Amino acid sequence: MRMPFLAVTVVAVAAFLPLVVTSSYILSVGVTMFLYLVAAMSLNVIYGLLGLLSLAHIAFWGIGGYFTVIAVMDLGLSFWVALPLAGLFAGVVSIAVGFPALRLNRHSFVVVTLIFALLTTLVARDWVSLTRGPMGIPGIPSPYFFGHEIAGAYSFYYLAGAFALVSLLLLYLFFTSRIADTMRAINQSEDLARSQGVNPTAYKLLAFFLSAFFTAMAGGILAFNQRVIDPLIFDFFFMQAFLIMVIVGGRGSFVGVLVAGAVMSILPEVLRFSVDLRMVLYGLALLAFVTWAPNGLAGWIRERREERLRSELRQ
Amino acid sequence: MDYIYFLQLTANGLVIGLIYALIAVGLALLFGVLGIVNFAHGELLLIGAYAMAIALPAFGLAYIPGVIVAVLTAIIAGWFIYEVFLSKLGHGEFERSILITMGLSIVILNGIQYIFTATPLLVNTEFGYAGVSIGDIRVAWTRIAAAVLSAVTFAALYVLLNYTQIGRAMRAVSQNRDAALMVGMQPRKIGRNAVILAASLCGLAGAAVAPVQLVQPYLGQFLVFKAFAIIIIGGMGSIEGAVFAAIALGVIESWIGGFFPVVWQEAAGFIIMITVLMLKPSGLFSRGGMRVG
Amino acid sequence: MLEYLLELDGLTAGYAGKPIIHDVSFRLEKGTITTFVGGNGAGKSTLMRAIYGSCDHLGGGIIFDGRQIEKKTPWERYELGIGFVPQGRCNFPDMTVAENLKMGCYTLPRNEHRDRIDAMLESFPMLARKIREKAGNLSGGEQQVLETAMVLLSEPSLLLLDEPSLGLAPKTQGEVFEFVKRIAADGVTVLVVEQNVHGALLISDKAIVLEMGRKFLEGTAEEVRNNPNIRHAYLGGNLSEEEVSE
Amino acid sequence: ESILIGISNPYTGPAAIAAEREKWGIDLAVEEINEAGGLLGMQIELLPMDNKCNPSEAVNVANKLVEAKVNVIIGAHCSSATLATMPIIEKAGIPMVTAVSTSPAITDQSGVGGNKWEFRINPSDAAMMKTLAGYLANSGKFSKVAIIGEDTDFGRGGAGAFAEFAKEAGVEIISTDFAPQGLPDFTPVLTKVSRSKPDAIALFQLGSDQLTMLRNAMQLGLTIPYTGRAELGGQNEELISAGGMEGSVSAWTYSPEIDTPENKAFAEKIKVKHEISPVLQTWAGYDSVNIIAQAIKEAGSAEPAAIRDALEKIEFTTVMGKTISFDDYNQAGEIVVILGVNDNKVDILSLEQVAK
Amino acid sequence: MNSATPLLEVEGLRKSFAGVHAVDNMSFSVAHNTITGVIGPNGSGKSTTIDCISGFQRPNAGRIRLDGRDITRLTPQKIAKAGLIRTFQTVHIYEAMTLRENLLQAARPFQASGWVADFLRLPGMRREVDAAMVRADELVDMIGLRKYYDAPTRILSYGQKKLVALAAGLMPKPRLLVLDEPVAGVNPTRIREIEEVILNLHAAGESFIIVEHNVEFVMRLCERVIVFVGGSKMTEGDPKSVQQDARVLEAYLGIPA
Ligand SMILES: Nc1ncnc2c1ncn2[C@@H]1O[C@H](COP(=O)(O)OP(=O)(O)OP(=O)(O)O)[C@@H](O)[C@H]1O
Ligand SMILES: Nc1ncnc2c1ncn2[C@@H]1O[C@H](COP(=O)(O)OP(=O)(O)OP(=O)(O)O)[C@@H](O)[C@H]1O
Ligand SMILES: [Mg+2]
Ligand SMILES: [Mg+2]
Repeated sequence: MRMPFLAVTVVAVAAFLPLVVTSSYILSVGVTMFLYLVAAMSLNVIYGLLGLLSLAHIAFWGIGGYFTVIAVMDLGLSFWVALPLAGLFAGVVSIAVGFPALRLNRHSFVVVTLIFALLTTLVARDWVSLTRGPMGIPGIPSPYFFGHEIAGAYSFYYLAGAFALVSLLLLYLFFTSRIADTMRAINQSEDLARSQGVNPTAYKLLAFFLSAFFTAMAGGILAFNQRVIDPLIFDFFFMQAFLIMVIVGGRGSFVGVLVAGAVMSILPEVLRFSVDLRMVLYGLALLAFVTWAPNGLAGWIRERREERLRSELRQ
Repeated sequence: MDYIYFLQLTANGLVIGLIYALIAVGLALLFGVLGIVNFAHGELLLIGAYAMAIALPAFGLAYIPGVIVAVLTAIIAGWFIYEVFLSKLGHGEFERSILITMGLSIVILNGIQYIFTATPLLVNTEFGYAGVSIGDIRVAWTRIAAAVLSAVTFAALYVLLNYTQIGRAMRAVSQNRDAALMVGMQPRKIGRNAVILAASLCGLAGAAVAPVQLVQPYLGQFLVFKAFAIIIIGGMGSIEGAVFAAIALGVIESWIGGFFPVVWQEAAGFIIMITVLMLKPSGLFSRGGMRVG
Repeated sequence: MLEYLLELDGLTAGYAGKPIIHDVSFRLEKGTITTFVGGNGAGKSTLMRAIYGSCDHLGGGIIFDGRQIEKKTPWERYELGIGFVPQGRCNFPDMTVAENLKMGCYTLPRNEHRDRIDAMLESFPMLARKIREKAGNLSGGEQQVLETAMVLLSEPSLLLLDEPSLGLAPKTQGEVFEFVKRIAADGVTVLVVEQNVHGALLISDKAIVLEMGRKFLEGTAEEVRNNPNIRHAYLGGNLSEEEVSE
Repeated sequence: ESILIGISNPYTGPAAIAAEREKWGIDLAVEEINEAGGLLGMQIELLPMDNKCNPSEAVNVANKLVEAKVNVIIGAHCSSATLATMPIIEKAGIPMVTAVSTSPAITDQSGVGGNKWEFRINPSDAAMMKTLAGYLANSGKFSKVAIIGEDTDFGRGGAGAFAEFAKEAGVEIISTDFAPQGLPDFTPVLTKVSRSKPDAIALFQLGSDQLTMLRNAMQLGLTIPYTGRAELGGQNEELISAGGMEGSVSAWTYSPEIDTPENKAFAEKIKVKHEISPVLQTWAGYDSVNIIAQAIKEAGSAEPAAIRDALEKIEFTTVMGKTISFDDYNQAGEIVVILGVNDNKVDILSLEQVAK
Repeated sequence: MNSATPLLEVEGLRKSFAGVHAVDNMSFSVAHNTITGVIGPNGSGKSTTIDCISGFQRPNAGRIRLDGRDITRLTPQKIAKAGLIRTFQTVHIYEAMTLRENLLQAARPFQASGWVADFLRLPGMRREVDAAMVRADELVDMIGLRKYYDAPTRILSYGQKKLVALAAGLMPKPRLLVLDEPVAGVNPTRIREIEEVILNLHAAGESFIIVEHNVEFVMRLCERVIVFVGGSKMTEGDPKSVQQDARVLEAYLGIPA
């Protein structure tokens, strides 16, 4: 197969990149890309597979950031303990939110998750004694890895890279498993799935949990990379960016979202757009894809294949 | 308790509630009629507000002509958006509608910011800052005008949707495009009318808000998130529900703001919404569910 | 007076630019009932959609009442007098039966609505009983009848029925077929697709057999019914004569 | 070859107007210098970036500016953003000149406080509020004051400082409210505050929030004067002439009315270009560039470290005609202007030297 | 299993919507290893009864027992797991999936391997997939859609979709399969083939409840026929006697007595 070979090559190139490239700017773009990829792929679990447009994703990203920082700075936990704990914490929150939210129809679900995200922003901004509010928490200490300080773009590149590699591998296994297939089935007809003995709520909660778990850890690494955290981590910009990656890549497709995520994280940096223009570009990409290629890159390829198949069947 | 104070808070809240309602009604209409959750609603409102803010000084317009300019601009924007994007949506493609409108929202918001910068514009009408006082209670004319505009709009909208063939046709198209074709409707034309109607509501809301608040690029977003909460409380797609929930929220927020820290004022809508959904998952005014088989 | 209400001339149609119906030609006389026969996936529904304009037209001509209509949109065809009841569910589920029927009168002048709806309810009393119920809550058969009624309200001159008896109990089925026979006698031309072939052929003048998107055979209902090949391939084969006339 | 000045300012968000007005001053100064032949034979180039008035975005912006190898930075406008930027410029060894941020924490952390690369030319809130409270006590103007601040470093810092010094000066604080940035309607909190009938409301809000607040107050028909950091002039000119801020007194770092030839010329140029008189941020931008230019000239080099060393020793005359130099904490903000509104016009009530 | 207890027992079932009784005081039982037909006029409560039995609707009153076990308040998925599978009157299939995937997915919840086995691709899971594949192969031939095996079911015609739904129902070999109008819209010749398959499965021990308006189909297949009218059971018996009942002729077939 060509796929595994390609994957190994990409990982190898990524691993050796910092030995060649010394610009900390390029490496920091790499860090951002790794974290975005994990966040977008975990959004792909809940939205891509189950079709549940969860705008609470941004909340888990921020909760992960704040939890890790507070756990390290106020509770004195090690970064390595705090990070998975943040994932678990966000996962538990996701279940707590998911139980009531999943009872709603999918329209209300979107709005409720949006409002949950707004509420977490309010908490981050207004629970000043815990989060220092809009002033943010500066001076986040560097994590240590066997006595080696992880600070600066170079070491964070490896930290985020390793995290992304492990997370994406696990997510790949997940996307190609029958669990994901059942989720796709639930997305298409929940009643049919129930009549066949599938418990949709269990799958939805699982998807919710997984997406929160991975995103929260990515958010935690982001905070330590920035060395400061403030309510802007809940900025809707992140949500839009993740969503656009999922849409452009193709909902439910692993490889599509991977490629789209990488391109969408790097391209705006390469083109050096000003912030306004960058957002306009994102918006236009979103519009173009949703309007003319609603199933993304992966969907476009699939449709071409289906068309071929159909004309063969005609013969 | 000081009842004058309480009444003043209530009056403030009523006016704000009516403005919320104007925004929420357009949102509920688009959802009820086309099954679209419009994330660009705030930006359509923004277009109306900017049109008013620019037209008033540029042409020396009075309040009412300014409102008309705002509505017309929003209608043109809505028409364009429908023809280019929304008409491509099939039946039940609800998530896709969200993403399209989200894309529009990003483009319009940042485009406006790029063109007009973030510097807020002040809209001054012939009413200035004057107001009416009844005893110690005072409400500015611009606010009263906004409240009256929205009240009139609801009445018109209610009649349109419930007592005219056009209104019923809009609901029909949203439920089943194929069936609409079957009875000889032109879904595209009806969809366009619905979007234009909703856009004109946005323009109206923008015009109503412009003299009351500052016209700046983020004006729409803040209001529209609240409107989302409102239509959820009211039961998605229910116009009456949206009006009721909006007015209630405006008043409750004002009371909370008057007696508690400001933070709670902001959270109030969201918390009320979550409570309502816990008790009645389909909202206060929703219609019943459908059978499976 | 024109003899033929509908003429298909080498019609090719399909989806997304790919043909499903190939080069189909036939003519329908005014006031007749014609049944399409064919296996599942033969292209019957696609042909119906092609006549109504709700799938891609890829070639050939459609002449309705002396006019070329293949370039017209569905609602233009509707205005000309073509009514089409698609296969499967096709109503406004969140509206009541009364509202659905009102929608059926969408293109008619307002003052006629009442009378026509009342007349329709008389023909289909099962709808009258459910008049305040939401269409989506009706039983399968009730919805099927409702949809047929919605299209009949506009009194089309060409009626396209895609499996009108789908999900109907024999009694209701009889009522619907009776009604169709009656309006055909009044001059309406009817084109029916039925898998309940026996029932449909009994009221039809003519039958057309479709196979793989092509016209395979055309003849009177009687001829098709008695053709042993057709019987074997589409009518469930070796039925006794007695069963057929049940 | 040119000299690159990085700018980290909030071009979007609630402080966007202020940042834009600062840009006017920066652009004017750069234009003047470049037209006069530049510095050391080099032209000045600007690299402005948007920090959204937000710490984490400020960190990103700072990293990008470091990456772009700027010679010196002007920023970061909002106190939280400045504080978040400081560790990065220290690590990268690039000096930053701050002229808008007012948080006292910046003083504590700069110069002998630890960070040798941060320089501030405006007074901190503590200094300003101490001066203001002193003035209020002497003039006996307000004795009962309610505070409304935005929920940020700026709002909380300013409100805290005002409350502390007001108490010392015998002014009673009857209530304190913090409102989030970007709140669209302040009528509830205004209604609440006005009920307790304060002599004045001390405002600690930026740009558009302050404007919204003042407009809401006018719509409610409130006639309470403002103090604290209410902007008397600039974006509020329209409201002042409409009678909305009568009797207000507040502390400011600049006024276009200050009568020096340089200031008059500066104000005139800005007014011609932008139809509005310069505001404190415009001054801040203008003098930030000028102090940097002087430092480069004195150092004879545009190397970041050389600029830093020159700044430490500099004697700079501001456009307001006062000569300033940096203290051990790299602070040079020595002037506080006390402004007041009388008959719908802004007066300079007093030009005070900050008590060190 | 104890063959004295009926496979399915419905007792005093009532379901009303806003005052209208769709099903009222409905009682019947189905023995092990039988094919039971249900007929009745439109709107007589057949589908509503199925909805109640399969957990999609909550009955207002009554008891439902599957093989002696009370399943009245269980969720649809639990009832399905207990061995009662239903199909829908309207087409319900996974339109974006291929025909093969549709069939494999239908078998999935009845296989032993759980999330962990699926995630790690344990050998047990692979064996199950292979077994399901064999059965899917048989069924796809029964419905005659082999050439569409790897095509997304979205492109099929109405009748073809109906056949996919039927095949998916047959996939997991449930103890009791409740079919709601399985052959409406299916070509008569294909119906004859389906009859054979159902009879074969019946011989292998499966039980069926079939709701159909195709009277010949019901009469040929079923040992017992239950007639619903107006939400309750009018009569019940073997096909011959039911067909001769004057009330049935009148209410259902529209033949005046
Ligand atoms: N959710 C609901 N709300 C209101 N009425 C309902 C609902 N579901 C079913 N009904 C009514 O209950 C009656 C029985 O419906 P059901 O679908 O069970 O009939 P059926 O016997 O399956 O008919 P058919 O043969 O036409 O499919 C119908 O008259 C229908 O209108
Ligand atoms: N939307 C579509 N896109 C592509 N192909 C389609 C579509 N709908 C149907 N087809 C294909 O066209 C062929 C004919 O379908 P059609 O629905 O016309 O059959 P039919 O004769 O009506 O069958 P049935 O009796 O089952 O309703 C089928 O093979 C089907 O695969
Ligand atoms: Mg068909
Ligand atoms: Mg039924």
